[in-house]
Amino acid sequence: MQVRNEPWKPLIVAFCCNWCSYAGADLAGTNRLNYPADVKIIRVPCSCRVNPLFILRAFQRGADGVIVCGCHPGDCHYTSGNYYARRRMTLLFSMLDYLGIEKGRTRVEWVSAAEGQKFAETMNSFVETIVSLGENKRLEDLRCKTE
Amino acid sequence: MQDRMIARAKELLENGTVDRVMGWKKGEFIYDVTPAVFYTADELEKDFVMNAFTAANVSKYLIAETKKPGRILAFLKPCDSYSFRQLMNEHRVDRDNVYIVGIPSWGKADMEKIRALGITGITDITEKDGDLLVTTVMRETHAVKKYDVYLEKCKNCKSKRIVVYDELLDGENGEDVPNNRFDEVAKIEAMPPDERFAFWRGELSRCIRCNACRNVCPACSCEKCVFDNPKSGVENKAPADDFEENLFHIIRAYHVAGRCTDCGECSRVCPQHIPLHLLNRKFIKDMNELYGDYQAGETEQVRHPVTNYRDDDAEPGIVYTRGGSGR
Amino acid sequence: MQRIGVFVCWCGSNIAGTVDVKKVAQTLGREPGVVFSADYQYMCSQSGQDLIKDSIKQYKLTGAVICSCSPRMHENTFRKAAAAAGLNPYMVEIANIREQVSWIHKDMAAGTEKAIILGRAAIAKVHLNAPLIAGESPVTKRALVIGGGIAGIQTALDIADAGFPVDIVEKSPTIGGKMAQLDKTFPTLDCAACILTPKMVEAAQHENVRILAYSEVAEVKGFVGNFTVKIRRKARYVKEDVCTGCGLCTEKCPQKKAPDEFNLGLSNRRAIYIPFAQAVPKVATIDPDYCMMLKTGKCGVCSKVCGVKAIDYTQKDEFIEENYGAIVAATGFEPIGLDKFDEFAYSLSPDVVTSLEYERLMNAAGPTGGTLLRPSDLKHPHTIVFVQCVGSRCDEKSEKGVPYCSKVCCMYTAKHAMLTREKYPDTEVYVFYIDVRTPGKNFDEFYRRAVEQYDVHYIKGMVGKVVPENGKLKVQASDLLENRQLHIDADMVVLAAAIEPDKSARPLATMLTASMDTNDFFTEAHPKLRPVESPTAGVFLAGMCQGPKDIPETVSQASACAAKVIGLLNKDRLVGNPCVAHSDELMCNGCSQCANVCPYGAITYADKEFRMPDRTTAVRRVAQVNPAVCQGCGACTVTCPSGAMDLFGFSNNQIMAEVDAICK
Amino acid sequence: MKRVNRSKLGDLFAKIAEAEALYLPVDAPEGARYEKWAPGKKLSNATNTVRSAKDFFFPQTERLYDVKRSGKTLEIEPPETETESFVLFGVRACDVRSFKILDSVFLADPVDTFYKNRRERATVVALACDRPEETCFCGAFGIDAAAPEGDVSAWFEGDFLYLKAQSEKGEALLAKLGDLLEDADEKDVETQQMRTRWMLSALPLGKVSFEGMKKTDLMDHFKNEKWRSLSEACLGCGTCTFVCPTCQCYDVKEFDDGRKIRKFRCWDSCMYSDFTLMAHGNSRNSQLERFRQRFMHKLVYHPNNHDGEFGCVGCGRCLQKCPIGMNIVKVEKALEATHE
Amino acid sequence: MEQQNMREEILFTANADPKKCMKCGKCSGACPNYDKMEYHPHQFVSMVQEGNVEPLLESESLYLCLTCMVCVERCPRNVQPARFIEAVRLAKIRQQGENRLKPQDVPELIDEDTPQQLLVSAFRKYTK
Repeated sequence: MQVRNEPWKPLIVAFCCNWCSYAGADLAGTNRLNYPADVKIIRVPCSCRVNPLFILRAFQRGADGVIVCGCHPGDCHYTSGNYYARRRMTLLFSMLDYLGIEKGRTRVEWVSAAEGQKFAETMNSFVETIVSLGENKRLEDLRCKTE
Repeated sequence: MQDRMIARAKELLENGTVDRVMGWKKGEFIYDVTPAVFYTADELEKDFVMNAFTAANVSKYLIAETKKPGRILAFLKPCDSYSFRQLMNEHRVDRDNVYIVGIPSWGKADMEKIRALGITGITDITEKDGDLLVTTVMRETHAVKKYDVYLEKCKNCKSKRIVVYDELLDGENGEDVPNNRFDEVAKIEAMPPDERFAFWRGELSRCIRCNACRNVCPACSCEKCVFDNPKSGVENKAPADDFEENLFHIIRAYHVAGRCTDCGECSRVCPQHIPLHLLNRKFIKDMNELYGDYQAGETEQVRHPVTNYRDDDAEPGIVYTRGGSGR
Repeated sequence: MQRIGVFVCWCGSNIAGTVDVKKVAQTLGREPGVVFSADYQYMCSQSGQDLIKDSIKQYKLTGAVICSCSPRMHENTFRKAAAAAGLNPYMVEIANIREQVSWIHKDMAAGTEKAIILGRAAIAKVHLNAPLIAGESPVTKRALVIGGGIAGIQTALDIADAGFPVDIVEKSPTIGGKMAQLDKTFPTLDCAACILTPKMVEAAQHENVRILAYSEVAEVKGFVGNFTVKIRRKARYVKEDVCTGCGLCTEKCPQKKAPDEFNLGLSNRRAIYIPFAQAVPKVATIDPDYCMMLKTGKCGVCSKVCGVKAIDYTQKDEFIEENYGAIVAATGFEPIGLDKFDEFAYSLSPDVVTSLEYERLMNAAGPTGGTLLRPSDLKHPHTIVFVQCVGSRCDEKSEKGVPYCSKVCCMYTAKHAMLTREKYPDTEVYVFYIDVRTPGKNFDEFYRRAVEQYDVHYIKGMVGKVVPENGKLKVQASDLLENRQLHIDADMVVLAAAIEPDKSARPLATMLTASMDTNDFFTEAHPKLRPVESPTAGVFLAGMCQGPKDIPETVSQASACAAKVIGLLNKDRLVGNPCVAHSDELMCNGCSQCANVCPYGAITYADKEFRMPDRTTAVRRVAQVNPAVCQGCGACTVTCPSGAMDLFGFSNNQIMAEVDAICK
Repeated sequence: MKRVNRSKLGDLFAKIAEAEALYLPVDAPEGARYEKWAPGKKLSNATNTVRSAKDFFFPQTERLYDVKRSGKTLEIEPPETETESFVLFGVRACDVRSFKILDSVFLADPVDTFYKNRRERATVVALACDRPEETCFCGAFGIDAAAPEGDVSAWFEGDFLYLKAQSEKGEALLAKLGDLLEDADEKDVETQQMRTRWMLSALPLGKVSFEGMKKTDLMDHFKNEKWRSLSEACLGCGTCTFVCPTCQCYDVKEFDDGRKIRKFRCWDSCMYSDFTLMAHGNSRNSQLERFRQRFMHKLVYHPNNHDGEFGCVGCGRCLQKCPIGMNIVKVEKALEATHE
Repeated sequence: MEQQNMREEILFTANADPKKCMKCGKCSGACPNYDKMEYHPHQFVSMVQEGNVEPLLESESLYLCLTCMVCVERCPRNVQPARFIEAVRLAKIRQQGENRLKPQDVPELIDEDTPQQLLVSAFRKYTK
């Protein structure tokens, strides 16, 4: 959440699995690949650790976009975690869409440890999408508004 | 049918097959029937009822009942039997401790819909050839077509088949029923996003968080719901603002996704007439479309679409790209 | 309330260049629960670590947040430092302000703001951290090798040599596997038996090796270091410890019509038999499908002739149960069935044989005594056609064969061609190939020798059909380089049938909760970095069961596998990763969804008695996580609707606290 | 007694709404509900609203104060006091009586200032019933649905809405409406009143009485064996509590958004497993105990503490809404039956 | 038509993927009319893949394929060479446009050596 008189900047939460995407983010850093500071990363052991509750929680607390990153299907460190994550997120995103939440506020992207470039590109494009969608109004909790 | 059920229940009590009977008990009016356990033939004779209003799904009660000593007789309607089978798959009920008599169900009436017709001061309702004759205090009699006042769940019945039983009251099992239960979901999907949002705000904003939908749901059989557990971080008692209702209902539907048999109890009991089944059915429809047809409770399959996967599942982005107008 | 210390690293100018580290330290120092904050040039240096250690002691810190580089870099360093100062290492959290902030942002203000937010998230998490102690479990210092082929034997010998007892479970009456059936081995052409049988004998005589032949694994319980395996010892009807292997019974047995599996049905054996002369254990076995005594109760010849009274017609299958610390799957392979390849007339003519059958026909101990005779009329064949890639490299949609390259066929076909030409120079040998794949030491030289020295006709193209006609096999094939169709009247056709994993592998994988690929090969934990381990801890892979490979590769993998097993068995206790799932039994309703998604089979269920709030007691099924097996992915935690299943180190509340801190 | 032609109802509402907010029942997807009047909104014909009128004085959630944190210091910020007065139009006799019951709790010492503030700001226009439901049993509590209490009592009869001020607030309201109203005779509504009273007595619950409850000792009620079978099917949801006009239990909770902590209160239900959960645990652990608490409170404890006044007004909402068809009338009958 | 376009059209008609071919030649090894054909089943696949379709269009081989489908049956990669031959044949016919053969002219042209199967399958295909 930003203080009222400042221009709106998007707030983006990225859940990254420890083995691929978090390492991919590290590689993006090592290669000095720029992406907006609006993206804040939370490390989870596997994309299958991401509970739909966490995503809704982020929106409640003022996030404008949530992205979940994991190993490419078939490359999961735990063999099947990202497959479960894929189904869960598909269903959740579909439900959010069904409730009329703007398309594109949520995304899943598979980023391997070697894909620093892809990580940075993904984050850049996601921030762009969120900026075009504007502030999250439909899933925010009014109690979290600064008065 | 009520008489045959009582007769059969008495036989099974007498020959020692069971020591008690799960059924429905008469109320003050024809419609306020209560799920109840009967222990004697006298109780059955006096209070056991089966009529157009015995809609309550009794399968959830069997979680507790089958843990008690002895064996209970349960009359299961087709939709109840799906719920029961799903509970079996989840090891929530002890199949050995229940004797199931499958009973056909041709649709139950919704008292709220009768009231919505503007009939007040009802003194009596009787059933006659698929019609309900409603008598009022002003001595008027209204003939109401049962179909017109069917509960939502009966109007969109998916199956007349009893999927788990020891015997069938009629000796014959019913079959799956062609239905259009996903039409309403498709209708909402076809709306533009803003309209969808407005629709759901209108519906969900009525929520009073009485938890009836959750507590009646056979799939919601957690020892303690996350929404009741102060340690969960999401516990809440009140629909404190718009978000809270969204969160509660999304997660409620998500937690039963893959396990929901679409018994329709959530919508039946909602005092605020929120079409909760449309959330559950959305998940069912999505799972059918993306991962192949699946009916929870139909078989002994324990891995449902949410606890399963295929290498070549669709990517989540499909949600934003697949067909349907207004998407 | 925690007492948290915040340590902000400059990383020289790596961080300090774009993040105002002083401001970060000061701002985070004002967060509730933070009692100390500092910044330092290199937190990972010895003096930086000393700063952390001293502060932990001086300020009685219960938690520490290090704002530095990626936790993938120095999490361990800082955890060790904390542990050295008496703080539980899992009370340390890292805020990654280098890779995620200073290296990618150029704006000092934005970078500093983000660093503070990431620091807050880490602080929020530490508030909910609890000291974690890695679980320990003892290691049973005994290994089980499933499969007694060359892979299994080599693994067992290497483990045994390191001083650990090993059991080999082999489903057939003798160990030796497919290699025992081979004649010569490429590329050196030494005889298979000459190099294998000494190993078999060594295994039999090794004090640390126990061979459980004619046995199968029936049930596997437990986890890494602590497996309990039930083994079915199939009834031989011969007392294994009494039989001397003299072989008299196998000569006197009147039943001569039993197909000899060792010769792949190319010859018959008696109902009581010893598979081959060098079998280990060298003990007779009665085939209950053919024994007249067992089938009709009339005969008993073997019992009468046995000098040591080893025959026991009343034997039953027995089960033994044994504990193991590690399990090696070495279940090997078999050639695919050729019923979908009618064009090669395999089922129509006995003179169309598989390569493995050809091995037996060439073998001195084989059905023809080593003379190459074709099966139909036992005449010497003058024209032999070899067909490569029969069933290998097939498209999945063609619904026959396997999609992969079987890897060994090119080399053994060259070997067959060469040996045939050497022994019988009057034979014309044709090899139809798609590609000749010979990567390996001295492999291509070997193949070239077949062409250049032995005049084997290598033809690029494929056989389209084989028709038996007038004692000949009419072979129709294409020669792609000459762009012509060939018609060869052959005496024999040898098919290089694709190989596939042994049928017993799939049920075994289920018992081991080890994963398999779509071709039923065992999956390795990592295709490059952990090629001999299964993702299931404590289960290792050797030989063809993991993928097609030749003998040298199999043996090296077997030894690698043994090294891994030895490494495991060498430990007295296994220290687990404490960031594992755990079930709150009071909340669990036993619905079993978590077990459905657990890739490791770490979740089991138990009926437990609970005192209910209303003072009654009730028995309820609850999930229990075996921390030694759990790898901490968290799939179960999301599946659990009530939140009864949670993950240490990444709990629901910890992650939500991070979310909250980032979003406020 | 005044009256106004039905055709001028819109003008009447507009006139009221000029000066203060006007709330009245309108038709909605769930039945009828109170909404703030705006031009075009029509008064519902429904006998009663799904949610009761207590929401206006005792809303489901209510902010108590915010605690803000800057660094390591705390700052407390109470909500702004509401000052706008409002009119509640169309409250039925049962709901009007429920205010009296709520008053006995919230206005007794210590006074609930939030509640008191709202009560003082409200003018209640009560509307007499003319089409009672089979679930109505207000008569059992001495409530006359045909002659409701309230600041103003109102009747629809023929083409007219009849209004009668019953209090100073009521007088003031009618005075403000001035020339919209014309004088009327009380006799005009008497026929309707007699008909309504007859209908109520002729309906299935017309003869229900709770007075018998008072004849039996509290502990006998408490120990009654019937509680077991009565509560057996209870789902433990809060429907009955939340639609009830007299249920007044609440919980005080916090919401922490990271920058401030909001203290708020919200309705609680004695049917919930964490009702009155305390550090030591729960005082009512089984659904039986919780179920018993609800009915003991309404039918035994409340009259014991409040001069024989039951904690129920017979509005019948719980009879209509309970998912398993359990209700206070069944409970009363079952308990009385054991002592006959 | 340009070769490239022709190639695309043939690929479209064939609805099969020549890239799956591993050039084993089993199709041609199995082909019963191999010796009569100038271009053989495997060549159809690889020449279409390479875009070298002109020679195929001009070749008699088009009409010598018996459409016996053995190449399809035997192909381990599910490439279905017969589909390519058929596709080239169709391309040829479409090229001819109005010049195509009329049914009444056929009997005169029938060669004693033309396999019956070819005629039957041709009739089956082109008379609807």
